[in-house]
Amino acid sequence: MSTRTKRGPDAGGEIGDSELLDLYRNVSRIRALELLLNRYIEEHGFGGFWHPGLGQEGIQAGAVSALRSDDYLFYAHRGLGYALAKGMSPVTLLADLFGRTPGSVGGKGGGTVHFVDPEIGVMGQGGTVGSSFVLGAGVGISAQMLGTDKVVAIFFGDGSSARGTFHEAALTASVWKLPLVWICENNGWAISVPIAEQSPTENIADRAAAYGVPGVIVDGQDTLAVRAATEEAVARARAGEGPTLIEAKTLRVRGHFEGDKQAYREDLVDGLDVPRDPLKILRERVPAETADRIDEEARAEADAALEEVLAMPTGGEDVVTQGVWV
Amino acid sequence: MSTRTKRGPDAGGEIGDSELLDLYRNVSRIRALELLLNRYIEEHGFGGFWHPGLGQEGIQAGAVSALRSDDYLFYAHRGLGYALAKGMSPVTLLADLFGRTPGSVGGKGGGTVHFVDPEIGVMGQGGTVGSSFVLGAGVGISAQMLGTDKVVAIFFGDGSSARGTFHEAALTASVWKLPLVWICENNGWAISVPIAEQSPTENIADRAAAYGVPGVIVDGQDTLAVRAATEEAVARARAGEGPTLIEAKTLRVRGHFEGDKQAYREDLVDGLDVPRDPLKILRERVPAETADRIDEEARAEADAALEEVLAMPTGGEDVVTQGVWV
Amino acid sequence: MSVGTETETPTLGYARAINQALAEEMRREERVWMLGQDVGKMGGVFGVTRGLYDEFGAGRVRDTSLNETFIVGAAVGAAMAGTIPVAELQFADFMMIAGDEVFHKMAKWRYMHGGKLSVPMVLRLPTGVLGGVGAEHSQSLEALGMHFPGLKVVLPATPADAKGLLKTAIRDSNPVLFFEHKGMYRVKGPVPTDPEFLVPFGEAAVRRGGQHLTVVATGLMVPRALEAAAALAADGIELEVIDPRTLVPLDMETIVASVERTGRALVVQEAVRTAGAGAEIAARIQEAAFFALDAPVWRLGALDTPVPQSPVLEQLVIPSTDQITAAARELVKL
Amino acid sequence: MSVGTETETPTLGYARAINQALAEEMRREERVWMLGQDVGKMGGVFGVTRGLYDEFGAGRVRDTSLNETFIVGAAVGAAMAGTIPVAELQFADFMMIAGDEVFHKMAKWRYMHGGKLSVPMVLRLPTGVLGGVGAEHSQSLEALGMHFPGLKVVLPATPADAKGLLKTAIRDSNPVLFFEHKGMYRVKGPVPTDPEFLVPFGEAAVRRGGQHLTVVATGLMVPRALEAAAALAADGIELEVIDPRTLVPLDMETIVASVERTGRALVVQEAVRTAGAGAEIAARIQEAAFFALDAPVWRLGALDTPVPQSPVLEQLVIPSTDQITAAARELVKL
Ligand SMILES: Cc1ncc(C[n+]2csc(CCOP(=O)(O)OP(=O)(O)O)c2C)c(N)n1
Ligand SMILES: Cc1ncc(C[n+]2csc(CCOP(=O)(O)OP(=O)(O)O)c2C)c(N)n1
Ligand SMILES: [Mg+2]
Ligand SMILES: [Mg+2]
Repeated sequence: MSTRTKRGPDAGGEIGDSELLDLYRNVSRIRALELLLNRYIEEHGFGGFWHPGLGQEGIQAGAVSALRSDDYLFYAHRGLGYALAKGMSPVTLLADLFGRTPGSVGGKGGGTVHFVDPEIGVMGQGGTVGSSFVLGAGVGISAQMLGTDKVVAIFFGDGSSARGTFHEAALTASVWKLPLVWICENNGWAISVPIAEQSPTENIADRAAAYGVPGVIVDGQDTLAVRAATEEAVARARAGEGPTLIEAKTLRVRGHFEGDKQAYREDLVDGLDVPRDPLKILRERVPAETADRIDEEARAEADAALEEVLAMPTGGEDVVTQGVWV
Repeated sequence: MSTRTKRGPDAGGEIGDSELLDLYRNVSRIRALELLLNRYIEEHGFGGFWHPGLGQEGIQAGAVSALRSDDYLFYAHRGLGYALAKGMSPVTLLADLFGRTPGSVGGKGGGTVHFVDPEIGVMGQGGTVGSSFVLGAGVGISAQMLGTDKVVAIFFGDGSSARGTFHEAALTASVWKLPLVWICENNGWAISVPIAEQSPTENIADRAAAYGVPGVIVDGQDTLAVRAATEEAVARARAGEGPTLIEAKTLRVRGHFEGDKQAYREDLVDGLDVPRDPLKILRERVPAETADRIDEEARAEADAALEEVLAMPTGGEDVVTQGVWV
Repeated sequence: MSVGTETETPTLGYARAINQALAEEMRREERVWMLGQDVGKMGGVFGVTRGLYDEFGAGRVRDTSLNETFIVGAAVGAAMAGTIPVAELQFADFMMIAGDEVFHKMAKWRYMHGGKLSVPMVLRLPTGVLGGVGAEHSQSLEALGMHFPGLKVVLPATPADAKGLLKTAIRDSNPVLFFEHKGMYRVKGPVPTDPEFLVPFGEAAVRRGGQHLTVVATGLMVPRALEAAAALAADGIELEVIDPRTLVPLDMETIVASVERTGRALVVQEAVRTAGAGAEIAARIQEAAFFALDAPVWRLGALDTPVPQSPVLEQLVIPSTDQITAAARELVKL
Repeated sequence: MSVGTETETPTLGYARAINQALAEEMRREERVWMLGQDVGKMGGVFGVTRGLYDEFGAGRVRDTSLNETFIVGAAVGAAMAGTIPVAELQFADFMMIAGDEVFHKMAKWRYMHGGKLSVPMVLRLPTGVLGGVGAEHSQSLEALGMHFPGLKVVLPATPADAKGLLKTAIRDSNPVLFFEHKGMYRVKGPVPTDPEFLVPFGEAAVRRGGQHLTVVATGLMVPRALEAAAALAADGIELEVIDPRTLVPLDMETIVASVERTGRALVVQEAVRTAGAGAEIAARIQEAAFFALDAPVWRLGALDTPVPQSPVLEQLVIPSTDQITAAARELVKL
């Protein structure tokens, strides 16, 4: 199995017009939430951690767009984009981020924000990054045993790829041909540690060969390329041919968490500027007026969601002990 | 970094006559202990686990012969050969195996037998296989920080290579260029699980590329070939160029532990016959009379050691609480 | 048991009882399956799962690689997605290798996700001293299960309980740590054959009645406490021996009611004494029954050392029948 | 503290006190070094190690990858081979990811090898609730350190203790778990500048004298217990507040002597109440001082739930000052 590289806007596969608009809409919706949260936290501060995903929206929306609505998703900690693209509402997601009772986890999940929606395969998140490798493999086993053809998408960062859980899961997932798609958002950093200090190889996908699975490198700023690579991997997984390791090259625009001073960083990005902005790149495929309208709707949706959420209650003693045991 | 294969008796590097005899002597001494323990356990049973290394003596003696006496050793659980070759006495090793107080660990180490001799770099063993990957890396850090040029040899089995600790240690050891030599004894089995069910790739060494280190495959029945491959890896580590992954192909002659019925196994080896016996292969390089004499001395040494050890005391309440804290 | 005819409660070994529970539950419910190192063709390093691979096949009895985080983590994931895995670690100690999976994911995933997911699985954990297997293969780590809310913790001390509690565990919708004592695998006892034989969680068993001292013991300490009780009965000292069977949930009612009668309590565990389950039980006894107590609650447990490898030294570390006898004799006189 | 002149005990934050201890010990002894995620250039996710990378360089202040088994395991290995590592996990909870390394290798390697090797290292563990960081970033897991013999367990509750205990830990030849409360990083207090200022292990601090009730509290519960004591003093109820500071070794003498005077004890911990350190302390108090006790030993600890993420819910789970006050008020009347 060798590592292939897909780059550039033309690497994207076929996509219908309405699917393209859906995709653009999701990138735009994620972006709107990112910018909104950035503004909110600047003005009000925040209890807990917010790991901004600004600039990585194209990976999240692009990859998820290749999944079926009943496929499973293990998202990473960088933003709300994964789950939004999978179909969760911004109101629920923000409610979870702000620890409100009407959120999907009722104020109980987190560290980094957790959310869940088993109906559409959103299976939650651990506070320890990289724990999804083994959990996701297990979901894949159930999917197989129950005779479904569901696929499990597992997002993670370059830093998280160093976890031993990746190795332990990947060896067996490959031998058992589990229906997994690993999507690494390589943004070049694990908090303050640059990729060159974390990885002896240039690419995370270079590790695929060790596990006998295809390794695919894709331009993470190019939403359609990510989508195309994921489609191929999903098809492979669904056909019972086992996992694929996709590495989407991107960069971390903001700090690790909002508030991170990034004194350790020399290649600081200026403010909210997104180099090779995935939204702009995808926009080229969409009529300008349509894109403007979608952007406007996305902003309105985000603003309304936040307003709704900030009025929601945080629970009290009645909820705090619920849900420990069945 | 690509994986290279070295096979056959001529793959061995240069070796002087007296070194050759030393090497033969160690293979023979390990073999004598193996056969002695086999006989003893058949006749008397055994409390605890004995994992016979019959047939793997050439890897253990060959690789260790490439180390300096002050280099570090993390041995695996399969036999006493590693530590014997490093310079520990058979009396001490058997005393540890039988849990006697005069052994190096005084009856306290084990599960699989532990032994230790910091003077000659024998750093002990954990009961959880594969734990030596991270510990050994740490020893390598100290060796570097203290300005020595000592190297750390870490033995492990094909099964143990699946531990997440390998992945976690290997990534950083490679980036930090730690002075490590990983020696995988691939005997085709992790207890009852054959290599094909454990590993998606044919060779364990195929994983080296993922860590940006050389991967070397060597015939584990050919003691000189193992020695030569290890010499090269040790030189590399000592020169500050980082770790090497050596995979020595061998086979498990006996059960996982002595007493294992091996009902799961189709390629059963008959009794104590060693296919492609490393002792016989190495013997071809040694004058027959010399070899006979060495074998005889080895048997005598083993017999005497066991007799001495069986007369040794197991400790009591005086020793049991000692050594928990300094 | 009459030879040749199947009675209601034939005599069976503790390991075979576990095997029977697994077989029965896998027959009853297709979604139940197993994974672990060597659980398949080999039937487990202790032979506990023998025959199951042949009956249920490689799809439902899965041999894994040497990857404890995978074994537990995959079980958690599978449980969330509709099947009921029974995972085995070869030694309970190896929980510490998969600590994030056991104590965080398995225990907390449900709570962290607002109760929207559940994790119906069992983790089988061969526990305790076996004779010569050393510090990382001999520990009794059940106390950890009590300190991480979300788990249930089971510790059978007889073959019947091994079977009945395991069947209950498999049918429970919560994640269960099932500590089976590997030193007791060959202990024999009557085991009901009724496929609906279930031992409920949270109901202690009074193994012997007595009025002078309540002894709370778990696992291997149950037979030792019963031996001590037999020895002391000769001197007219009557111990009441209570086996909680499950530590989460813990049947304090039975224990407290007993202590209120006897006025004295001794808690015995194989685990390291410091910060073990016995500390919790002792603390709760005196909280609930302080004014009924005539003497402090005493505890016996392993010395504050790792378990040494030598089978001789090992027995010096954990409580012996003689030590239980001596402690009980002293405590009733206080 | 007079501005501009360096006094013997200037006021310093808890995090800065830790930083000072690290800097002083690294200056004193070349073999001391650090490793952990982001401890280098960034100075740690909580800023605790700021400046050390600049002073000591990349060789002695090492940023690792996201690999907890490596961080702890490599520290153990390095310690066996002649250096003195101070490893940091970003959250104490992550010990469970490196459970084999912490609770087996770090704790037992010496014993398992007959005392022939030693493991002089410190594992720094930001512990406790911080406000909104959830179930796997907020736990108080010190009880585990007590249950695995071979470790020492430290839990400073003041900036001075944070500094003095860390310096002692680094000089100790045993492996030490150093639980620093991340919710207290900004708490300020007097901190001696004498580079030989060391706080010994195994000596509890009596934070406040009193004759009606002994309160044993650790970490964040120390200031809460002191607040409760202040509130109750107004009503003439005088609490004696004892902070053990180290759980291994544990200064039971001071605690028992106090209980023998007051006749009553309340143990308060932030950790989950069940099977926590408080259970051990309560069990020992009644073992040692039963006949001096006028009432049962009570415990306060976190509810039997994971720590919920919401900062509001989180505070409902761990003991509050009001709960301590109420429990103490009730207990003195029993
Ligand atoms: C097991 C574990 N170790 C450390 C952390 C703290 N942590 C959270 S995110 C992170 C860096 C992750 O880097 P990467 O995977 O590249 O994702 P990115 O933040 O760059 O999106 C770290 C170290 C954690 N949550 N879990
Ligand atoms: C972490 C851990 N898991 C499981 C075991 C039980 N165990 C001991 S040896 C072994 C198989 C090891 O296989 P391999 O590494 O190939 O070595 P071999 O026995 O073939 O020499 C297993 C599963 C253990 N000791 N430690
Ligand atoms: Mg990253
Ligand atoms: Mg093997």
